[in-house]
Amino acid sequence: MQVKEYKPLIVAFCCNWCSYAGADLAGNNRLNYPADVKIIRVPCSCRVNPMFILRAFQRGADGVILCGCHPGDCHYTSGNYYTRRRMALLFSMLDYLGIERERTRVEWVSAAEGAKFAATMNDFAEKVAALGENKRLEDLRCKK
Amino acid sequence: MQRIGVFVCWCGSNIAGTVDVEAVSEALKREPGVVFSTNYQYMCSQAGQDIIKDAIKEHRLTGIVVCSCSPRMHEATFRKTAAAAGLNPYMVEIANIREQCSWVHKEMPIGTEKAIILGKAAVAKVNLNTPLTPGESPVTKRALVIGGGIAGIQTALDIADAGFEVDIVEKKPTIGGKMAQLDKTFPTLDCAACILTPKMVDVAQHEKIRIFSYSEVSEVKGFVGNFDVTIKKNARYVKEDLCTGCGLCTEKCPMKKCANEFNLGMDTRRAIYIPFAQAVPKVATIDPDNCNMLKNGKCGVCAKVCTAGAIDYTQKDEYIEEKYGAIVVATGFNPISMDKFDEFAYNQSKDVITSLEFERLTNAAGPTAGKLLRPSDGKHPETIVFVQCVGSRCDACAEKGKEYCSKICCMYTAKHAMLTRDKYPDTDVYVFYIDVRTPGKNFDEFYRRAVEEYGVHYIKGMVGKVSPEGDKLIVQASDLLADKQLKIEADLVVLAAAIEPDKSARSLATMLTASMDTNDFFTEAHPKLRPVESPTAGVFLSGACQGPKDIPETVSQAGAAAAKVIGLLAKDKLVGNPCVAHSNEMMCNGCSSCERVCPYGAITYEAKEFRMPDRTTLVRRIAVVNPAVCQGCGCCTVVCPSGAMDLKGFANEQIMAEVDAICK
Amino acid sequence: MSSNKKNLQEELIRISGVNPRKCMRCGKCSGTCPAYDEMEYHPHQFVYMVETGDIEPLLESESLYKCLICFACVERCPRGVEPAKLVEAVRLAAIRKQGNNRLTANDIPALLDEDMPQQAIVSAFRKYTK
Amino acid sequence: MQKISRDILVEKAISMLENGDVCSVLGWRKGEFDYDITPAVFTDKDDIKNNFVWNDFCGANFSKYLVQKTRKAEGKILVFLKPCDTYSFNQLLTEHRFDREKVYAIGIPCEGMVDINKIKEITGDGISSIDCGDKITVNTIYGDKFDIDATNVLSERCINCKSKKHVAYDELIGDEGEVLESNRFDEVTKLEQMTPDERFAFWQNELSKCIRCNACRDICPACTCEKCVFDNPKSGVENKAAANSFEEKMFHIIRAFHVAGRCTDCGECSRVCPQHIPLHLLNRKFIKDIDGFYGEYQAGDEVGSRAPLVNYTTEDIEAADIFEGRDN
Repeated sequence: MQVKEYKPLIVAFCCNWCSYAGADLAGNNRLNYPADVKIIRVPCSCRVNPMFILRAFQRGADGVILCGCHPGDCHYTSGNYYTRRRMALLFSMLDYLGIERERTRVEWVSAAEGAKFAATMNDFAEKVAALGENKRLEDLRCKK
Repeated sequence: MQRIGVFVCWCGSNIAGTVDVEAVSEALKREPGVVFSTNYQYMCSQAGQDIIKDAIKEHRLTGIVVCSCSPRMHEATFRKTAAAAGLNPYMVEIANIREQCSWVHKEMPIGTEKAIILGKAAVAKVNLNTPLTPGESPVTKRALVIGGGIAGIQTALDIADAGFEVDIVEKKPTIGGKMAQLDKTFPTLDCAACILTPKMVDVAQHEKIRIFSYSEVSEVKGFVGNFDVTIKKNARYVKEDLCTGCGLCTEKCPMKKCANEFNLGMDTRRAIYIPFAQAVPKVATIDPDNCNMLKNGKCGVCAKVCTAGAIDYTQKDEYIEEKYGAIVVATGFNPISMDKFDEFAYNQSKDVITSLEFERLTNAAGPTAGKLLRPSDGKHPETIVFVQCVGSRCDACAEKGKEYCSKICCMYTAKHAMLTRDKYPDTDVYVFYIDVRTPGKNFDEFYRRAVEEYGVHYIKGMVGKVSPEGDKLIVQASDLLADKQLKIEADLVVLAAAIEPDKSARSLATMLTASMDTNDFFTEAHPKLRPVESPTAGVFLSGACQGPKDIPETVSQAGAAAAKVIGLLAKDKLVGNPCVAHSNEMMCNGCSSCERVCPYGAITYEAKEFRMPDRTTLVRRIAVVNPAVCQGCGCCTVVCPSGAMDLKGFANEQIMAEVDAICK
Repeated sequence: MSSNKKNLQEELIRISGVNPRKCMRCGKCSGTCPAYDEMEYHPHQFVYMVETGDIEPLLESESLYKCLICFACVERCPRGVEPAKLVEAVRLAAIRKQGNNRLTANDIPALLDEDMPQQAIVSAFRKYTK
Repeated sequence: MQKISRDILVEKAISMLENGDVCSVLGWRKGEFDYDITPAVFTDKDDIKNNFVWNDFCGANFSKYLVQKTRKAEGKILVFLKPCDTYSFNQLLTEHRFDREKVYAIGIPCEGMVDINKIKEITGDGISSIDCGDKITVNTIYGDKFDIDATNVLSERCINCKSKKHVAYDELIGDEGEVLESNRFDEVTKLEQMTPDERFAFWQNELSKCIRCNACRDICPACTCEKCVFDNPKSGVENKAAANSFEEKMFHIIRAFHVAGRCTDCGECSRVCPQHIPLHLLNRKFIKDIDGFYGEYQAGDEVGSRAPLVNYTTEDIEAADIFEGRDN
């Protein structure tokens, strides 16, 4: 059997107006971050349903990060405030169930913060990689 | 099943340098639904777009995935391309393999692998895309301006000059607002009335403008382009169309002791009155709280003297319903109450006044005909103390005053001090300040002139206490630079009271579903980029209702709001963003969660009849999204426990399909 | 700031519950203070000096015992800084130093005279005893 | 022992039916066993006379039944509400789930309901009859007789009763109680203090017992969706039976999240769980977090209050800071 090098799989939900643009800026400035990070564009961080996060873990993601505009800067004025509450509660619940805290994160990244986006992704990928494979929220049927 | 075409762009070497584009297009060819896959040097070029158009026709494509640069760059381009070939533009998805792949990963195998995964996610999404058509709604070509101060006047004039009808609703008997009460304006010292009253006349004479004075907005329904507004016209007991404004009634009325609100209660008027000589409309109004005829049916003098027959004691409040395409809020500000600031003895001494009262005292049309006299004894004050920041810049835990800087006080105080020294050089004028804030064209120069040319004593420090002693006011204050405590015997103390939004703004905001901050100032749609729009589409902001502002700033914002309104009214139809929320009525619980989080008030409820399997009918409360108002943030979709609410273009299924494709 | 100074500063902030950084330097406390002329350091200076950590001079100063604790500054401070509480905290810091009591409770009756306002007597007990 | 006697309630129900004030009565009906009491709609006065029950086993919360029952009812429905039931009643009104005009609510005081499982721990199986007097008298088919003090076998939710006060009613029978200080979050705190591995093991063990009978969902007064996401093939989380440990967790996480901020902590989920999973510990975790993060909030306390998840302040705690000061 061939031993494969462990690479974490990370899903990043980015709001269209700030964080997705921040990711584009990271690209424009050629700032590297691991290819393990795959971005899904959503109109606003408040579009992210906890079900999507669980779905990602089920399908084999090792970490899920949600990026939105800084509080106060939401394109829709209040979306990220709701995100903040939802995710604080969801992450607390996942921790309560014994799921590793480092597997989930919310980060506010503005359209001007390309460097922050890349740094955040590097840091998050590193932390998730250190945890190893997601065993506690896995669905074996979805494994390769 | 969709018939999807995949188009992989090289972007010269931008993508092709790190991503094996051939491998990507080959790999995606095997994805479900994909019937055609190719790659090309520059997809966004005319030749590249032609490849897409040809493929749509040749392969009867129903969906397209372009693997290229960021959708923020060329999504619109490729949507147009698709539309040109007869495909619904919302059947296009972009896989961002440049900014988020080739530019951030250096090695070809890694870049290629990720590009394939991003492509797969886009294909998975397109498989679930449905054609979307933006909704259209007509625009009523008339604007409503709420508030008839300088902000409302300027906005109304600008809109009307562009050829659109405008109605102004003003709750006072006349338009003019706070500016009509001012004497001079900083930093040019031109007389407020001289620049305002011609504008008021312009408004009155403009064929496109109607003024509803002594009126309030009582109900607002509808949405951008289509507001239904009910205006309550309060009974003024005078027929506006007959009254000539001759003023005879206001001289003959026997009720002489009514406090004159235009002069802030510093003198009196009759029970029937015209607020000031240049009022627009120049029509008398009866104050029902003071009129003997209205209170107990005895008197009737005004009716007897009115040769025009304009007096009508039986007049009732009238409700007018009108349609508008846009609404401008220009409700302005008021000085805060001084009740919580006992230390300044405002309620103890008549000679402690607010700055607005000082304006009236120095105004030629004011209670003293422009002579600066003490309210208590009518004597000329020899020492005047101005206190800045009264109730501004207070911490929330101090439980009085406002947290913000009221912005205009530094300048008007400099103006008051300068004018006083100019007219009465024998007067000693002290200004106690914490900071002097003068950012504005010619503002600091103005303040320096007050100090350098007019000899106003500016003292850094705050007044701690004002105590009336005999006919003097003892002002105890600190002089921080001299590190001394001062006691000044003053004749008049003028408080630069903080300003706050008009009290009516809160209920108006509720009617308009426009959001407010904790201070009851209206919130902008975006603090930098959309400063004159409310987050509620079709509602615009003008003047101090949005934040403290001086006159030049108010006028420029009023013009900006008017430009936005004109831009809206110039359209015959509003084309919406089709990526809006919609509710599945079969699953909706009618629980109101979505309505509560919607920042735009786009969700309403209706009672809907359902035919049940047993042939009975059931009436249930269900949510209805107004697609013209919804901006598509999707917040409602997450609070909906049953999942009845979904977002077109970013549906639950679509996002989950992307997740699945990425995690496969 | 040396660590000693910093500790003292933190201690004072903790005892008083006052956040001196909230001060916007308007001087209303000093403008309002009835004991201003008696004091070497005035209420606004207390706040500023605690903020900058320059506390030693305050500990040495007679001003500590001149404050009437009338709370006029607390009442009127627009920023809710509460200078009198800070003065009280510095005073506590001074008397908490072993053997540093300026007065004991027993000394007080001898110092009272008929003209002394009641408020001053009450605050005297607060000031001089522990 | 309940302070209000059954006879008062029966008399009230019958007189209201006879006067035509109401057309039906939601109450507790005698079941196959004395401890097995089922919610029922009574329309007949003899039925009420013979079968209406009010004793220490009447745990069922009727609020949820009003959603369906008021839709079909021609007239008013009389419903008996214990203090904790009134919170659910208000919460459902906040969410416009039934027509208040169609309900006549009578608040009745509650001395706490007993847990049959705790009784069975004392008596063993084979209970033939139970009589709720001053003591709970249990006879078994083996001829044994037990006199049990109700306070020793109170259900968990009643030991940690949050309120004896009725927050909604048209009429109150008996005395009004008060909101209580309870220790209901102690168990949550205990779990929080475990290591993540211990917590994971705890929940893995508990949730793996789940047989997905949906009793928790079906009884929950906050789960009144017209169609549940778990029954909807298009929701993406449709799940009729948990196939593995992920799906066991997913169901309970999503369910707890959907009722977060709306759950009144009535405890019905844990009462009806045939596998005795402490489901209330999931809901209470959310309640505890909400109280801690955003200030105390009791769902159902008043009609029309804004639930924490449809509300925000600009100063809310960041998700990154929620674990500050907790290292496990």
